[in-house]
Amino acid sequence: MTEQAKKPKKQTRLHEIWVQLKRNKLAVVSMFVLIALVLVAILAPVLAPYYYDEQNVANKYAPPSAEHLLGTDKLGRDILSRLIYGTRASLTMGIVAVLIGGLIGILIGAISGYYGNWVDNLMMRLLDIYQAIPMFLLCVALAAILGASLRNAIIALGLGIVPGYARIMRASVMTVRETEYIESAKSINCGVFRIITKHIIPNAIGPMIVQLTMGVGSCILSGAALSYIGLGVQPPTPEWGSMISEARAVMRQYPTHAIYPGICIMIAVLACNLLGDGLRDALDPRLKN
Amino acid sequence: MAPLLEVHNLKKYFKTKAGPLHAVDDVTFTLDTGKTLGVVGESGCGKSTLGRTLLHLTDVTDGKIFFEGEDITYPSRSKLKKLREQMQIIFQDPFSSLDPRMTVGEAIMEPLKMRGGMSKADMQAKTKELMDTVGLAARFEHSYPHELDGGRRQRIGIARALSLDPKFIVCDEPVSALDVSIQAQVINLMLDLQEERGFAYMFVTHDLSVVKYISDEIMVMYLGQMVEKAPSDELFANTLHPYSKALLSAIPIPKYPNNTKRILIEGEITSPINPKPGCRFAARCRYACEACSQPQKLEEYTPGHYVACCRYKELINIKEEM
Amino acid sequence: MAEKLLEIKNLSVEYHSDEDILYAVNNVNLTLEPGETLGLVGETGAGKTTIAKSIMRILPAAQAEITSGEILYRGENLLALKEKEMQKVRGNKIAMIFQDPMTALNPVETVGYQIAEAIKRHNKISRNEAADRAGDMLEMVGIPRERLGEYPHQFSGGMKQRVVIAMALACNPELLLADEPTTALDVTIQAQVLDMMRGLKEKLGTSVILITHDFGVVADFCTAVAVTYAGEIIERGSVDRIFNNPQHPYTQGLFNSLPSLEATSRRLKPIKGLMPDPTALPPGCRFCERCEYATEECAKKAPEIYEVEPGHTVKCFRARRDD
Amino acid sequence: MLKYIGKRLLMLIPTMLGIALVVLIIIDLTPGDPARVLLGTNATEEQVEELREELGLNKPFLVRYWEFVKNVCQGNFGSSIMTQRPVFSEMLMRFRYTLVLVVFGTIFSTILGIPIGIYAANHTHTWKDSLAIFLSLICVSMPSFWFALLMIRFFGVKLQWLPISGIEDWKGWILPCVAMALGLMALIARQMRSDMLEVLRQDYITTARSKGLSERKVVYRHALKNAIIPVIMVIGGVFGSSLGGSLITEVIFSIPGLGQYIMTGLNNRDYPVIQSGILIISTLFAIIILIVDVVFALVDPRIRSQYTRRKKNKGGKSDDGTGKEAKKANATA
Repeated sequence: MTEQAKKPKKQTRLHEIWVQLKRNKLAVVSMFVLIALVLVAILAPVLAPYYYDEQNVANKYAPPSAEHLLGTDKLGRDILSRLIYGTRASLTMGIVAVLIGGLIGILIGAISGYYGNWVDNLMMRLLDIYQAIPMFLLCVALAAILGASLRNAIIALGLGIVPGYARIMRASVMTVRETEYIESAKSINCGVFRIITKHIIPNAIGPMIVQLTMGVGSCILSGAALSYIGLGVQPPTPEWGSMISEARAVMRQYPTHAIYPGICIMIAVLACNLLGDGLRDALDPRLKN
Repeated sequence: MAPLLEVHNLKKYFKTKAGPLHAVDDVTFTLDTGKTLGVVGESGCGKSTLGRTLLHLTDVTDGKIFFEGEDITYPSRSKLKKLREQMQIIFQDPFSSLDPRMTVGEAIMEPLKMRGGMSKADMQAKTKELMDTVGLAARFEHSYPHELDGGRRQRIGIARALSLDPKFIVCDEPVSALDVSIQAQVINLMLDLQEERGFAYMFVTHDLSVVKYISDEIMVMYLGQMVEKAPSDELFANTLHPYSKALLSAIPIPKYPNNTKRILIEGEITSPINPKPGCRFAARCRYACEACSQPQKLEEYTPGHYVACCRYKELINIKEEM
Repeated sequence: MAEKLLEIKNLSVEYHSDEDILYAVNNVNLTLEPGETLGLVGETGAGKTTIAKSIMRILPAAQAEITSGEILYRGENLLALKEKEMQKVRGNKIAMIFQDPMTALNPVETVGYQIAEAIKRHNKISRNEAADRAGDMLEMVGIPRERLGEYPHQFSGGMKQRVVIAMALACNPELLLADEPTTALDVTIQAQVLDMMRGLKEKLGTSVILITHDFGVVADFCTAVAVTYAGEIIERGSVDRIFNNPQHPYTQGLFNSLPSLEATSRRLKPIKGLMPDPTALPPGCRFCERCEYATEECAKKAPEIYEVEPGHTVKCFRARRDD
Repeated sequence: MLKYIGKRLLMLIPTMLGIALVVLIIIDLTPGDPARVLLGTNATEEQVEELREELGLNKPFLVRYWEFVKNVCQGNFGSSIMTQRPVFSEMLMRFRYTLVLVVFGTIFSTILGIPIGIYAANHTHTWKDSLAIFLSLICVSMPSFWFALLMIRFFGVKLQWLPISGIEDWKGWILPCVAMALGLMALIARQMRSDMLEVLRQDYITTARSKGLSERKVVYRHALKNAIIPVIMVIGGVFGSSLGGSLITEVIFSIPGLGQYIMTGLNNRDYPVIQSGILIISTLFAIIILIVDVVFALVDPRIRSQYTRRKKNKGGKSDDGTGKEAKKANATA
């Protein structure tokens, strides 16, 4: 229990998490799936057999074949290529929205949690009001009013998820703030800035990372929903949600056209959730020692 | 020469919804270099708050604190920085008082870094030296606290407190989380260090056998107030305050056969929120009388032995019976 | 001699985690006579609680495994009982009190319900009768019966521990396992609770195994002592023998480590080193690395249990000489 | 307790004022001139100006806010620009559709989610648990509108058991409710499972076992009663957020509920509809959260006594709270 500390080299925190995470095979697989999806998004022009907007009306609704592995849609566009290009919009929506929402949320939560008192009270009351509007409704309203586009959908999603992150961050900052090691840091003259950046954030960020990972998944889902009702990515740019929406009209004849993008969404979101679960276990102090 | 630390009528109240919580109420004492003051009492008596207030980890509500003859009750920012180098604290729980994200070396070096004025190599050398002083093997430098046992972790806490060469250290129940055999190791280390470096300890604890062992003087607290203060041996030989008597007799003594009579006190500790004036122990005291509802004065029984009980003179001759 | 109340034979318990096997209890033998009060003393991780939980068979099923041994209660092996039969023993014949009264009570049930539940489980009586008896139990531990309808959070720590004790004694068990019942309490409250427990023990004639790390509590409360170290019982005897004539170097070391109220010297004599890692126990005597008398034999071979005097057994080669 | 509810109801007022403010700010975000957007590019400058006057867009922001609040206080939620019908009565008419959808969705997800969660928690480290977790994860990760489409295709088109859209009889409700419930059910099941596992680790469960209680009693009486408390919170949240989530289900199944009304309003930039619609839904949401909090307080004696005990012994004996209170006070100091 105690003697394992003999390793001469300093173990980094990241390494430690990785060691824990490695035990959870599903989480590791999910991580690779996510990395692969990001690569697909970046390398879409290389990987996709056709350009996403390459039309061939003569060959519309073609069944799967050697040229078009998943067939073609109503304009004769290659479905596989559109799925590959669609990764870009979907992942961007998930990741960027979470970055925006997470960043603002962490900031609000950290300030609110550290200062407490009236600052905290004020911020929490404001969040209460903001949260009184159901999140999806808020996103829809924002996206609709700002005008349907990828950028506005991202802004809408990002603003919609701020309160959740702010609350989680606030809670974990408050827990950390109460610990004796923060008092100990004060007693050796650590300033507020150092206490927040060196002691509180590194210790409070754990639950946040889990939430951010899962948040990417839920933003991909909500983003797809926005696109489905026409408030997200605009045609002809492909996006999984809007592809389902387009395929809806031909659901009777060509159900697979709606099934493929749905599966893509599911895989991406599932990977985020599984990785999030795995990270939660890896970061859980109870499992340690 | 002025004593190292002088505290006059120190008060610390916390605001709560139900009213002010009198955590520390009117505590007065002095402490000389190289001496140890033991502070004992049960949970909620304000002993930990007292230590934290002295170190300005929370604000003073009222009273005066002098350090080396200088008034430090409300120090300026720069003064506080200097003070904190001279006054340090060792915490109770070696599990929660160390940042889990910092290695042993980093944790010990942090105070040096905060003080500044040392090269990195010097700091590293000093860290090694400190680890050696507190008996931590060099191989633990890159370990994380959770990889170590309680005793070693507490040694890290001690090294951190020592690193700035303080003159006064508050020890907030430093050994109560440790097993007896480890506890003895840590106590010996603390005594050795005191002999070597001559700093003063304020030793806060609920364990009376430890406090008798380590202190020159002992202060007994009840609900924020000091009820009795005396040199260590004197307190155990001539306990005056009914609460101190009950407290001392309640310690289970590891001796068999053990014929000491227990004085059981009824009831449990009351709330320190909005207390009534007068003796706070009166509600549980079997000798309580009307005079006890008046504020109690601290009286000197023999030189250095103070007690805050209006009936202590009558009680000296009463034999406690079960 | 009367029938033994409890007899533990060669009990071994392991905990399994992902990488390691933790040897928590190793070949423990322990007997308890009816009416005896045994103090099971040792430091953190010595296996005291595991022994008690093995008797109750409430070890966490997923990690813990009893690898060998028998626990005979009035001659019947508890480890061989079916779960259903064991449930009739738990709380009825053998009861247990836990260390932390703050977490030992269900926060969303009234204390009255929690006590009555134990009574109803083991006696064929109506709900009202059970509630009535629960009230009697509360009064017995010094709490007015009006408080039956209150919830645990309305009680202070000392009061909660009284409730836990009332619950444990509700069915008048023959054996009470008390796992550090006063550690979480302040000294004056500890004195109250111990005093009350002593009275009840005498009144009801319950045998007690008191798990503690505090020799002071043992001297105060017990008639016999068993000292545990690294999952073994290394010395057992009457309180008088253990306190006034300890034989095992570890027991001696523990007494030397204690700051005494009568001490004159300003130095304690601690035992050097730490308890061995329970996932990698040394092959010989578990204490040999820290023992000032250790010989080569100690490092190689584990000592047997030697009886130095009737009823006083020691697991150390130094006790062998007399044979 | 009544005092608590009253206090919470009072708190609704600033919340509603805040929501109204947020809604107006959102509308103010509209790029360009809303009147111009409404009338299209062909409108003349006069027409636009006239509409601006009519909508009150020429007035300063705070005046518009004040008028909106004043009108709402008088029960006047405005009328739709498109249909000229009053927003409130229109919403009242559509409310029952959304309500049925949300209530049944929540009930479905609760009565399925809770047992699944308990079952999984009772079978940890077995394939049953793994399967339950994995299935619920898939449900959480699936776009609900996609699943709805698949169900329509399968039950409506292929098997022709159920109608594919519209609400003529009870059959029409089945698919929409299931579509609503699926993800939420998985959410509840996951929460239930993790809370149950957490509670089963607690000391008082060991205490209950050591009383000799049967495993059934330990799990269903002692553990469940504690574990269900945080789940109630989640169910409340689920219920409330499905007020917003029902929008997409309503669109798919062409159910004339509140969501669709607001959606139409948004598409047409029908500002009175958007303003009042969001305000009304959010108020409903806030009321639901309030009800959940009250239920929560009734279930958990620790919270319940916070509101009832105060009268009984005022600041008198505190139970072991001294240290904690000091710490809390310390934190705020």
